[in-house]
Order: sequence, then structure tokens, then C-alpha cells
Amino acid sequence: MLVTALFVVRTRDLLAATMLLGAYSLLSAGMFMVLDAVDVAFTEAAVGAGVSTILMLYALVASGRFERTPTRPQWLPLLVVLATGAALVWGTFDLPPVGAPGNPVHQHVAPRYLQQSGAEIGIPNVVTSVLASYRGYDTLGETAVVFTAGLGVWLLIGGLQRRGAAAPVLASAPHANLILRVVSKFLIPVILLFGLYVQFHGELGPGGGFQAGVILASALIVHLQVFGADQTRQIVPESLLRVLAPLGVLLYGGTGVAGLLLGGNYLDYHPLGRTPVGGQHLGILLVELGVALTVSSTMLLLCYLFAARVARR
Amino acid sequence: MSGALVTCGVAVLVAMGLALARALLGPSVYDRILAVNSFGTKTVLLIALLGAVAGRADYFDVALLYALINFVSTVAMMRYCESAEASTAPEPGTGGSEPGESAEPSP
Amino acid sequence: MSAHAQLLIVLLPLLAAPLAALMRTPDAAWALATAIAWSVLSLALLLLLQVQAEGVLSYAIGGWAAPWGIEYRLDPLGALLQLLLAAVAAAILPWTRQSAARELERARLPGFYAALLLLQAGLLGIVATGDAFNVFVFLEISSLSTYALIAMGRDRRALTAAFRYLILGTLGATFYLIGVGLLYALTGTLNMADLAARLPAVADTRTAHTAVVFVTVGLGLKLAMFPLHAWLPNAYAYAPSAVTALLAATATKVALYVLVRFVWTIFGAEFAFGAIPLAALLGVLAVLGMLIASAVAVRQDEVKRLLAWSSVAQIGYALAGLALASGAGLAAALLHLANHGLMKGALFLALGNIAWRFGNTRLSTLRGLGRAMPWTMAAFVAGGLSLVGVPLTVGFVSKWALLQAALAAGAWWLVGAIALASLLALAYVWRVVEVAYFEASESRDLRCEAPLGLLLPTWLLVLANLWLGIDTRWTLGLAEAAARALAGAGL
Amino acid sequence: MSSLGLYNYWIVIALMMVGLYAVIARGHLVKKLIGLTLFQTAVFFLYISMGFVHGGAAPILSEGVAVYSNPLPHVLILTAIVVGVATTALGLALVVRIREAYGSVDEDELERMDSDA
Amino acid sequence: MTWLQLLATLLLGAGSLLLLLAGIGLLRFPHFYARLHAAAVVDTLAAALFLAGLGCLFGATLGTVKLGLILLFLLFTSPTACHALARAAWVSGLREPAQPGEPPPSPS
Repeated sequence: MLVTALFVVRTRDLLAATMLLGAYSLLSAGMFMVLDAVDVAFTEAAVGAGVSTILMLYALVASGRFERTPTRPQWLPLLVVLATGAALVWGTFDLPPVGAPGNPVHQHVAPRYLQQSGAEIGIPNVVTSVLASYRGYDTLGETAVVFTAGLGVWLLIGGLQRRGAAAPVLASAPHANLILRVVSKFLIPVILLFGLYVQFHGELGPGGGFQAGVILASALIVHLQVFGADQTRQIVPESLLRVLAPLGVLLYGGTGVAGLLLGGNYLDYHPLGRTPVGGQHLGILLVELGVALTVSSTMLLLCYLFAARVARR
Repeated sequence: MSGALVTCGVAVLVAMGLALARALLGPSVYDRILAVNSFGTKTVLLIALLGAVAGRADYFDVALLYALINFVSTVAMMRYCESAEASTAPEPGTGGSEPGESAEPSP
Repeated sequence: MSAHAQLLIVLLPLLAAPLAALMRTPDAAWALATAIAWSVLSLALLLLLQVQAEGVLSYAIGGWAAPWGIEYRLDPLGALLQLLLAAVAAAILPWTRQSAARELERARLPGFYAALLLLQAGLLGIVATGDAFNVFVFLEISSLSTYALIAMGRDRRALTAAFRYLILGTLGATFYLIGVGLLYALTGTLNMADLAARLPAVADTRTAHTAVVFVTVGLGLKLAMFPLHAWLPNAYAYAPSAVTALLAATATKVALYVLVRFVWTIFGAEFAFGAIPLAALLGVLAVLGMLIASAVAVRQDEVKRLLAWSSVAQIGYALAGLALASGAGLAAALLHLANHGLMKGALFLALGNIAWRFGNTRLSTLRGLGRAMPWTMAAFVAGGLSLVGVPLTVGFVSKWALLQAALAAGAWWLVGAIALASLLALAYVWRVVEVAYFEASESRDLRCEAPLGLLLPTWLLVLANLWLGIDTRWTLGLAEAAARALAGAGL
Repeated sequence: MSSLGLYNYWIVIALMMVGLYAVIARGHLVKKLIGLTLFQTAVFFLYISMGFVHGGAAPILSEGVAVYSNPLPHVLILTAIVVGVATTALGLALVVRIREAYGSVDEDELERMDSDA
Repeated sequence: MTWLQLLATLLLGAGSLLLLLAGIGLLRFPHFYARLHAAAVVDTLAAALFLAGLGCLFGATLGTVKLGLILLFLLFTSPTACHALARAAWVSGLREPAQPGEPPPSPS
């Protein structure tokens, strides 16, 4: 893994670096699996190897593939890095060893999640419980961050009128690769189904709104890659996405407000249902829907924006 | 039985290493894409194996996702190459950083 | 409703942002943003009164009790900060309408207001929360919107400035994340009050010391502490005027607030200052920052840049107050925080008026403006005097408090540095005044004052400057109360 | 996986430093973002390592499992990953714009052009 | 050891072996199109065997269904990706290296 990382940094061919970054991402996701973080692995793979690779490729088309040979002195950064590293290593000597069950991390706060969430929230995936309910406010913030990014990118590179059919790059329909087209046609519905499965299965197994959002978006990204952005835009117009992304945040926030109006604190789902657990269920369902809505529309919107911008060049 | 599984795990890891080596060596972009794709496939297998060892079917969801992402990113990289070849030649004065890298189409 | 005010103050702008993004016309989005800004201001006032009456407020989000759920926690310091943020935003947003309409494309204006709302929500959220990780999330909300907003500036250098800020800002946030992670590994909790309670038991470990360093460096990047300030001047200089005013008045203040929060509430002053030579470090950096940044400011030809460098210097004052590690120093630093927000807000709005009229703020543009735009320039002069620290302005009040604290602590080096930096401030303000009032411009004898919609908000802030400079009891009382709540009566 | 000890942390730190180096030392803006991603991923590892319990299972409640790994770091990192990709996207958008405005994405060249202007 | 387990072991063993062979091929073959064979053909078969083996281990549960899905997915995507890749490489003008002595083929 270190080797991959080093190579990513060393090479001046940014395309290779990007591809290897994708591999590195898959590798780290594998490591996350080994360390029992299934949900994290899920997300890292979807985001690191999927979305950010694609976005980086777009940026590379726009910005050129090769890096100049560095001209400035390299010892100063090296020094900074080494100093930081030394400080960190020094700091780890008093850390409790990895994996020991007696570590403070496992003694305080977390046990409650593991022991009580079954009764309090009633869904097996503790990560989802904590994510959507105990620390639901963080997740609202996270959704807002995604929305902010989409908004920011749109402010920066969006809203261009395309001028005629200027030599489209990446956004173009490829010169009819039949096999790819046919297989994609089969796959896209399957991927969409899988996305829905992940969305609604998130309470039982790994997954949830965010991952589902990325998967749903990636189905359309495949479509975009294979059939060209113009065709995808006809299915899912950009204006729709620009409405859906804020709506997701509002759905999440609105669920919280509903709890507020029904007499609880903000994001308290208990009052939503007849029984507290039922309320939690409903709340988490709605909240995850909001996340999926924002994430999938934002991710697709990002791809549209980059594709259009790159095509203009 | 677990012994056999561990052996398989090692085999997958070694194969991953080999694929990674090819990805690092290049020499052409297509070699890299191929190697990264193959690497991804092996990751899928590894995750499936982990799931089998842990006895949890949940892991297979993750494996499926990996297969999916692998496909998506491979297609994306390919499209990049197709279009980049057409539009942007390596920039003057910037290429040639590594032998064999800059002159893509020739051997 | 007042029971939920603590939360609503953050939630209103956060949820108004997507609404604003959905709006079709710029005016509707603007009206929404302004309405929100003013309701946030009233909520902030309400909360301040509540805190003064009842002490620390706590709000359990999701109904989950503190260490398990996320807690909102408001003490006098937080209430003061929220009031500053709300007041500055409430004054700037009405001003923004005409300025933004001239500086930005019409189609992007709803998005622009949405981003402004997100920025405000992020900053308020940082102040409101009592959870160390929640700080990170809201820090990123505010940062991401800031990057986008800066990059909307007209000059292409706005893009590189935004990119540089993005890199450094993200590094800062990640360093902060590492620090918090180490603390979490030691204590198993993320709640600030809980951390504070559990930390002394493990304080004597190297990990805890490293955590202090990483949090400090990370926040230092965000608050533009002297050697880590590289992103600030260009970012302020090339962002759209309204964004500059809002950022200069609020963003670095909030990062400084988090630093104060960590040092005093979580680590405890004794540990933080005892564990690493934080006082000496902050002191040296503060003095260096004050002097060098002021000196650089004197040599600038672009007034916006000049003020940006002056901001770096002013952050030095606040840090110097912290470095004294005394209750009085802390109070002075907090006072300066608030006051600087007010004066920089006023100054950048005045500059924005000039940019609105002429499209730039180069020193040469200002020639003869004393006669051409008398009200705008008068506002600038008032703000400038405040920056220098002339009596009867807020700048004087906080400098005086800082000097007293320094004298009480026997820190003569700081007294000298403040005097010298004030001289430098006089020099750079004078440069502008000289050009504006004493260099006549043949081509421009006509009056070309900015419209009332721009002038009123500017003067609102200027008057706040003057009024709070003359009647000091209220602000001084607030800052001292906040410092007392943090440092305890003993310090 | 038996005697991880602190070793795991050191690997993580090494990864972090590699990423950090790329951010500080490299001139190409996309490379800086790549470095940033590496750096952040390493920080994620730091958290996940903390949450790991030896012999534990993934924190999905099921019968017959007594020890689970700590779910809290997982939640935090999920959020952090999302924040990371949001930052990357915004950074890349900036890169595209910078390339259009300057015709270059090398930091040194950009600085030169800025100081000329 | 039941016959199912035996079958699983056999399948897994064959899969692992093929995986290794594919890896070696990927690394050692002289040029892109040869390496493509190693990756496209052998890898897919190896993955299929591997997953089938795991499926035998799991018996008739939901897990096996999921494994089947993965298998199906891989069977679709892996050859498609490799085919498209080969095509892309060919269109872009990547050719097998010339034999020593021959002039290199000019990229189209």
C-alpha cells in the first residue's frame, strides 16, 4: 500500500497517478473491511475509486496530463513533512495499542450504542443507528456539505450555454461500440435496483442513503459514459437535479422540524411514530431518503457540469 | 477448511500484487487500465473470501459494489483515453518524464 | 419556541440555503437571505439575554443526552460571538444587493445568496456546538462555501487565491481532525464538556501533548496565524466585495474562537500553557505577525490588499492577548475580536462602495475621493482611526484593555510591540487619507457618492464603531463575563 | 493481525506524510489534490484503527456475537469521506477554471503570472 | 468432509491457481494484447471458479444468491471491459511491438 502511495506521488504522469489512486482506494477499502468497518469500506470504494476518479479524469482532460519537473527546492517541504511525522510518531507512543478491547475508546460512549441501540432504535446496523439518530445532526451537516459542494461547483463552472456542437470530448457519443452499449443497457437497470436495495437494506446490513445515492448516480454515469451526456440529459435533465439536490437537504431538515413540531427536540424521531421505536424507524427512513436524494443528484450534477465544461474546450 | 481458505487468500493477495506491479510498470496507459481492472476483480474476490471467512453474507454486498465501481471506473478511464488521444497531445516540454510514457501510441 | 432558539439560530440559515438555491430571481433570494439574517440577529440577542439570565444553555439534539448525542452548548463567550456574527451579517446583507448585482452574473445570484447563507450557518454552527467533531463538519460547510464565494471574484487571481485557501484550509481542517482523533483515542468521547472532564486523567501523556499541537496548528492555519497566513491576503483582495467584508469580519474570528474554546474549556489553560510553551510561541508569533504584516501593509498599493494585511496584523493583537494567559488578557483578546469584526466590516464596506463605483480599489483610484465621495471616505476614515486605536473608537477600547493586561502581566515586550504596530497602522491609514483628501484629481470634481442602499449599512457599522467606542460598559462587560466564565475567577 | 500494537499507527503516519509531501512539494494543482486525498485517507485509517477491536465483528448486531468493533469512528469517518470528496470536487472545479483563465496549472507558473499582472 | 466441501476446495484451488497464473501472465507477457488474454480470459474463469467454490461453502442461503449475482455481474462486465479496452487501444493506434529487424508499424 505504501508502495502504491509512493508511486502515486512520484510519477509525473497524472493519468497513471489517478488510476493508481483508484487502486489505492480499493486497497484501503479492503483494509477497512479487515478492520471491521464495513460501511466505511462501502463508502470509500464508491467515493474514492468511483466518483473522485471520474471527476479527476475530467479535470485531467481539461488541464493536461503531465506534470513539469519540479524546479523549486524540495528540502523544505521534506523537512516540514518529516517534522510532522516525527511529532505524530512521538505522539503515538502513549496511545493504547490497536485492537485491545480495554482501550478508552471502547469503554466510554460507544458501549451504549452497542448495547442499547437494539432496544432504543431497533435496527441491527449500529452504524446506521448512530449515523442517522444518535449523531444525526452530523449527518445533516454532511448532507449540507455535499449540497454546498454541488452549489459551489455550479457557481464555478456551471450554467454555460453550449455553443453549437463544438468538438465534444468525453461527453460525446462514442463511435458505436456495440458490445459496450448492449451490456450497459442490461446493466444499468441492475445497478439501479442494486442502489435501491442498498438504500432500503441499510438498516440491516452495510449501506444507507449515502452509498445508495452514489450507486444510483453511478448507473447514470455509466449511461453518460457510454451513450454521451446529451442522451443522459434527456433522461434526467440538469434542471431536475438542481431541484432535487436542495430538496434532499430540506427533506432531512424537515424531518427534524417535524420532530420539533411534535414536541420533541430537533431531530428527535420518537414523536414521529406511535411507539418510540416506530418513530425512529420512520425518521431514519426519511432521513436516509433525503441523503440519497441529495447525494445522487449532486454527484450526477457534478459529472454533467464537468462534462459540459470540458466539452466546451 | 479454514486452512484452504487462508491459502486461497494468500493466492489472491499474490495475484493482486502481480497486477499492481503491472499497473506500476505500465508501459502504456492501456496496460495500466487493464491491470487496475484486474486488480479490482481480485479485490472483489478477496472481499467475498473475507465474507466467507467471517460467515457473513453482508460482505457480499460490498463485493458487488466493488465489481460495479470497477466497471464504472474502467469505462471512464477508457473514454478518457479515447478522447484525450484525440484532443490533447502531451504538452510540449512537459512530457518525457518516464521512458515509454510520453510516446503513447508507439511501442 | 425560545427553548429551541439555540438550535434555530443555526438551522434557519442552513435550511434557508437550499430554498434560496431554488429561487428563480435574485431579489427573492436576497430578500430571503436578509430576512434570515435579521431573524438570526434577533435570536442572537434573545440568546444573549437568556445566557445572562440563566447561565450556560444546553440543548440535546435528537433528544439524546450529551456524550451520546450531539449537544449544543452556549456560554457567554458563544453568545457574544454569535451576536457579532449575526450583527455583521445583518448589516452586510442589505448592502450586498446592489454590490453583488454589479459584480456578479445575474444567473448566479440565487446560488450566491445560498452560499452566503451556508457560510453563515457554518460559522454559527461552529460557535453553537458542544461537540468536537461537529465543529469539523460545520467548519467544512463554511469553508466550502467560502472557497466558492472567493472564486466568484472578477479577477482571475481570485481563482488561485481560492485554490490556495482550499489546500491550506483543508490541511488545517485535517490537522484539526487528527488532533481530535488523538483526544478521542485517549478519552473515548467527543463531547467538549465530557472531554474536559476526562482529559486531566490522561493529560500527562505524549499523545495529549501532540493533540494540543495538532489542534493549534490546524486552527492556526484557519485563523491565519502569522506564518500560516499565506492564503489570506489574496483571498480577501480578490473576493467579491460583500464576501470580503463578511469574511474579514467573521471567518478568522470563529477559528480563533475554537482555539480559545479548546485551550480554555477543553485542555484547561494550565495544561495547555504548561504542556507546550504555547504562551511563548503564541507571543512570539503574535508580535512577529503584528509587526511584519503591518509593515507589508504599508507598502501595498491596492487598498483591499492593504486592509487584508492589516487583518493579519490584527489577528496578532488577539493572539497576543491569549498569550498573556491571564483572565484580563483573554478578555482583551475577546474584546478585540469583536471590535475588529466591527471595524473591518465597516472598512471593507466603505471600500466596497468605491469598488461599486470604480470597479477597483487601487490607491490611484482614490485620488480626490475625499471630495467626490465624502460620506464613503468619512466612513473609511472613521474605521481607519479605529484601526489605529484613536480614543473614542472601538479600536482604542480593545487596545487599551490589551495594554492594561500586558502591563499587569509585566509583558513590556508586548507594550512596545503594540505601540510600534499602532504607528505602522497610522502610516498605512494615512497613506489612504493623504491620497483621498490631499491629492486632487483634475478629471473628477463631480460628486459621485454611492447610493443610499450602500451607504446606510456602511454607516450603521461605523456608528456601531463609534458608539461602542464611547459607551464601553456593555461590550467590556460582556467580554469580561465571557473571560470569567472561561478562565474562572482565579485567573 | 495478532500483534498489531502501535505498528499500525506508524504505517498510517507514513502514508499521511507521503500525502502531505505531495501537497506541499508538488506544483501541479491536480497532484496537490491527489496528495490531499492520500493524506485524508490516511487520517481515516487512524480513526478506523482506533475503533478496531481484536476479535470483534463488524458492528451489525446479530445473534451469537459478543464483541463488536466500535461503531463511532466508522460514523465519523463516513462523514469525513463525504467531506473529502466534496472538497476534491470543488478543488477540481477550481482547477478547470484556473486552466481556462491562465492556460496553466503549475503553481510556479501561476505565481509568476500573478506577480506580472 | 462432505462432497460439497470437497467440491468447494477443488473449485477454490483451481480458481486460486488460475488467478496466480493470470497474475504471472499479466506481468510476464511481452505486450499489451498478450497480457489482455491473461487478464480477460483467465481472470474471468478464475473468478467464476472462485465464486462458485465459495457458493458451495455457503450452501443454499441468501449469501449464495448474492454470490451468484456477483458472478453474473463479473461475467458481464469483465469481458465487456476488456473488449472495449482492446478496441480502444487498437483504435488509438497501439500495435504489437515489431519483431527485431522489421520496421515498426506506423500508428494509424
